[in-house]
Amino acid sequence: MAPKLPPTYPLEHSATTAAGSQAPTHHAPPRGLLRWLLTTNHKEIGSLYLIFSLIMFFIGGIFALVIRAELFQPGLQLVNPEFFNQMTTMHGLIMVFAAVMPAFTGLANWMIPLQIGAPDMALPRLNNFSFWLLPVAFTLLLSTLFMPGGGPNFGWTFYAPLSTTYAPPSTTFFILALHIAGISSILGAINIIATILNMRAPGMRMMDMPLFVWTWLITAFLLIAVMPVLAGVITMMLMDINFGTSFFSAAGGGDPVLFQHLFWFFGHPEVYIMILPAFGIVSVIIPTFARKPLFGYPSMVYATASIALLSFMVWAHHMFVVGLPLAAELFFMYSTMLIAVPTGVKIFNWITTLFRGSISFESPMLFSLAFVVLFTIGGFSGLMLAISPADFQYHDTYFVVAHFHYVLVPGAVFAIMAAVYYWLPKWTGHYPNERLAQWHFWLSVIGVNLTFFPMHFSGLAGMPRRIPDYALQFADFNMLSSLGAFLFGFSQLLFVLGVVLCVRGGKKAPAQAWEGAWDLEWTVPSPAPLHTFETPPVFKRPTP
Amino acid sequence: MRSLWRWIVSSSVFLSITSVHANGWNMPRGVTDVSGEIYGLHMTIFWICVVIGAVVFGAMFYSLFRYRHSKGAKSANFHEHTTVEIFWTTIPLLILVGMAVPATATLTKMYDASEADLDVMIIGQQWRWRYEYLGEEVAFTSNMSTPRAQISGEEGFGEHYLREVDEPLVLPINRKVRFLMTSDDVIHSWWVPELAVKQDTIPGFINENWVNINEPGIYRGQCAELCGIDHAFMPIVVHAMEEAEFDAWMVERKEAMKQEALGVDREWEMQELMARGETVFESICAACHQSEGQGAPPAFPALAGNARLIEDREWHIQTVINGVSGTAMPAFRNTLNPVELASVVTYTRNAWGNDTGDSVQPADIARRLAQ
Amino acid sequence: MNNQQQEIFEQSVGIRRTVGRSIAALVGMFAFAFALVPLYDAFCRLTGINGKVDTTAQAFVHESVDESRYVTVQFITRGSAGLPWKMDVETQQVRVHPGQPTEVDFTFSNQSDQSNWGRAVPSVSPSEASPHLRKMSCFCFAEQQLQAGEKLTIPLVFQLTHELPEEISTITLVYTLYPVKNRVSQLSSQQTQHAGGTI
Amino acid sequence: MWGLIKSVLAAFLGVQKEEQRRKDFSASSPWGFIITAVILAIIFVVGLAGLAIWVAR
Repeated sequence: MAPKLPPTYPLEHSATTAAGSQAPTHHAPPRGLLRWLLTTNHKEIGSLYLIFSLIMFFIGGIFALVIRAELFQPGLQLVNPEFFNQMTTMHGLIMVFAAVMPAFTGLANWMIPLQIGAPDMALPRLNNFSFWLLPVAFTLLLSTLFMPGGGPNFGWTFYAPLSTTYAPPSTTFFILALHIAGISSILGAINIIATILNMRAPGMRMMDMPLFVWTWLITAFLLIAVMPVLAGVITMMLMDINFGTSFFSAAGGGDPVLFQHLFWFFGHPEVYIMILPAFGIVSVIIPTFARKPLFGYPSMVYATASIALLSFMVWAHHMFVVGLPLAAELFFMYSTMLIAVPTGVKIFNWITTLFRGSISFESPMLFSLAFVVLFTIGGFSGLMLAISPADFQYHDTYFVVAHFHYVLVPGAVFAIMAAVYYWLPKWTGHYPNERLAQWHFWLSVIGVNLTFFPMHFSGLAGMPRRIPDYALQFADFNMLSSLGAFLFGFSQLLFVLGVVLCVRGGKKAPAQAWEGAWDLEWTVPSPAPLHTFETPPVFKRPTP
Repeated sequence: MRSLWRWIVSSSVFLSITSVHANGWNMPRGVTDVSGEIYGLHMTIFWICVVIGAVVFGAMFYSLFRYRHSKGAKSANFHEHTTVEIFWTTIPLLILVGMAVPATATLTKMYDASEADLDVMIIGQQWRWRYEYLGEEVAFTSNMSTPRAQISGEEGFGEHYLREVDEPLVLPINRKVRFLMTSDDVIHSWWVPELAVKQDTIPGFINENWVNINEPGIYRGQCAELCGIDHAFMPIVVHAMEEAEFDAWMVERKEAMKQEALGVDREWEMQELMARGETVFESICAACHQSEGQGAPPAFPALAGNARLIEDREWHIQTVINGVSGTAMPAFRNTLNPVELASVVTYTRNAWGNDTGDSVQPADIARRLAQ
Repeated sequence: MNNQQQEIFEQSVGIRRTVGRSIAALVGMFAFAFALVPLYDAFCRLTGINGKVDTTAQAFVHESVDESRYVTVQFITRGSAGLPWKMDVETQQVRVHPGQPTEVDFTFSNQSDQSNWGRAVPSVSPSEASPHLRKMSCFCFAEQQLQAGEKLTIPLVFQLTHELPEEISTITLVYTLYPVKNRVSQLSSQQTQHAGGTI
Repeated sequence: MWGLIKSVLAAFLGVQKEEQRRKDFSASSPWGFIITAVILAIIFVVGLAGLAIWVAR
């Protein structure tokens, strides 16, 4: 979602930092492709992550458009059901593991060192390695589409036994790809925790860090806790498929429901990994454009921590219809409903930050406001899904699809776009073209609502998930959704145009690009030179 | 001006939520007490969310509109007020408790499957449902009856496109029916919205659910858990009848089962077997082996011109009866009766140029099954 | 060392400590994922969720029989792909009192022309009842070998405990036959005596 | 000890005063908070499970 660093990037001289010490002497950095392959600079690696995520966002988007094109009308016009199942699976996998998570990791790599006054990440070489694992993992994953027997066709949640005994031969490649992507996320998380805990500028205590840094610290702890569980599950799958064990097959004494417990124990913290950084971004942007400090900073940090803790206790609300005993259903219903409290605290804090502020509506603010409104709608449908008797009617229908797309697309994706528009002046030294950004915003908002709002009704009316063809009573809703999907899909091209134009030129941006922005990254000149904070800055706490 | 536009967008979003009463848009109220209670829960919690949403978004848009920078609003500097914060944590907690109480009541009511009058076993198979009435000798498989031509667009759509079966599950009204659910291969999920019953069928395990239908009628649903290629093409049709009518149907159906069993002993003609075999092949085997028997290797082997099939008649029969473990080929002994098994084997041995000329008699299949 | 080098040194110590702890946490969580398998199995056996059944032979619990109520125990047998066996049960349904020991005969018949291995996987519904269904002798999960055309009758002796919840009046026990995949032949002879011995 | 429990409960609820929070963060080592938080989390889970089992009875 962000810039290709312009060739005119000032490479020769590294900015003399405040303390005036001369630039560190080292041989001229490698040029061209080798520079990007061997870079250990957190700014370049951040850009690599963001460019990779943008490409993957479009690949996942194309899969989504294939799905929506097939579902435009009843009847099979475009693809056979086998390929359709591969499309839904790959759309889910690419969007979750290759588009949203790397985008947040890219923003973290770029902004965390700048916001805490550190020269670079704690382990720069590990940083480079954890990025370059991603293209390997996802080229492998995408190549499974061309293997005999086709790519993974069992949904991004790959339930056993469909994903073990009845899976296509390419499933072992799918497992390898997920392992590599998992390792990349784990290494990224270790890097971020080490940086935040050890490399803050002197004088900056934990509670003075911007909220984006806080949310990423807690997300990194979630990653450390659950990525190994995903690695464990796919290893068990690998052993079931190739080495004749029966973890998940009833024939050998195993249990398919065990798979679902293990997967969702990883799965639910995973969806919080995808939304907590978005909370951080919005909590940084709204105070800037409301020209008012964030309301209840400690409560926001505590609420993020309690959401992370609760996310470990709710996993079986994805399994209400698998045949859980009554006590388990009640426990998971209560714990899931409790998550609405800290989330509510966050939303109320954002809105109170707006109250009696002085609000302007540049594109980052527009995206953040749309995030608050539409994410809250997703939150409400989530609360309805938490009621387990009602979930017997909602489960695995398009109502669930509408819920998680409302929290993911206007949630995570809008927050990423808001972050890019917000920090582009710092990265490139130019303001993004405001008119183009407005167009992109309004088309995206209309596209998102036109696509996912009718899904609430097709789900309630009884349309199950992951079906290539449907009965006639769902035809109108699906036609609307498909139109909205194409509108939303093509309006993202405006985003790419805006970013490329901003990298090339545009209105010059001063160091402090936004009037209400007071974090450390705005004390560094725009465009941010390759090496910043060589000598740690002195941090003065803003007078409360 | 801009925030006015935002207000129009979000209010239109809310207006469309509120106008959901038309039947085609919302969860069906259903024909059982439980489905009515679930509908009630759904609508109450939906309205609570709408009210909270209106209050929250109202406050938000008011601030956006009132404190616009362009209008020169000066920003106050307060950012800490714990009593307000405690207020907006306890209020949601109370609302949640208010929702949890009725939800718990409905859930405890749903989890009581004892003293049922009728037990029906529901078996999910790759891409059809099999129903067995426990204690009565009645058992049959229910396949989708929408012709493949409608799906590929050669023909126009029927009225119940993708939601019609050759033989529906027949249930009595006003009697508690206990469902015992399991699966022969992957996880499916048996779901009929009007009955508000949705339960995963797990291979190797048994799940239990129940229903007590209040009104006679035909209620349609379909599989709700991804189970492979034809996940969208395994519908469920429940035909609820008056109690007397149901008992008459049961007697007549038992009679039909005996007839089928009788039909096994007599000698079947070749073209009789071929005709019956073709219908069975079209509705069951074509999903994987395709209607011309070309299959989709490597997952689904081709049958037309399959050398092993043509030479080794015994292996062919054993494979169809007992299936192949670890593959998508089920043991059709659990799905088809001897007449259907014999005719589909005869059809595959003589169609698309295989013409082995030999036929398999239902009596031979019955002898193997009863051995 | 001036204070900048000192600070960088402290940072690298801190970084190494954080990385060490993160790796320990990672290994711990990976082990936890694998530990969940036996934990889940034990938890299922304890609470009986999912109809998991305790297959170890248990002693009789009660001598007294609770005449106050009848419980219907239904038996269902199902085959599965790849195993040419048939499994029949002597009676579809039995009405017993809690505490009353009962014996029901199950017959396995191998309908193919070569010997092969199979196993019967039990599952009980409702799941709350499975801790209360105690089996004295049971062929659950035991791997059996049947020669071509062989028939084998094994009794199931079970007893319902008094603590069976009131509202449960019908219990269904389903056996699903599954082929045993990677079976080494020389083990078979020793296994057959063992299977026979439990009666 | 009571202050420790009060702070952790506030963290569970997600609401805290600034100066109370500054006092908490000035404490010597975080381990006191971590252990109390783990214990309270376990108590919370067991309590919620107990409630569910009791209601399901």
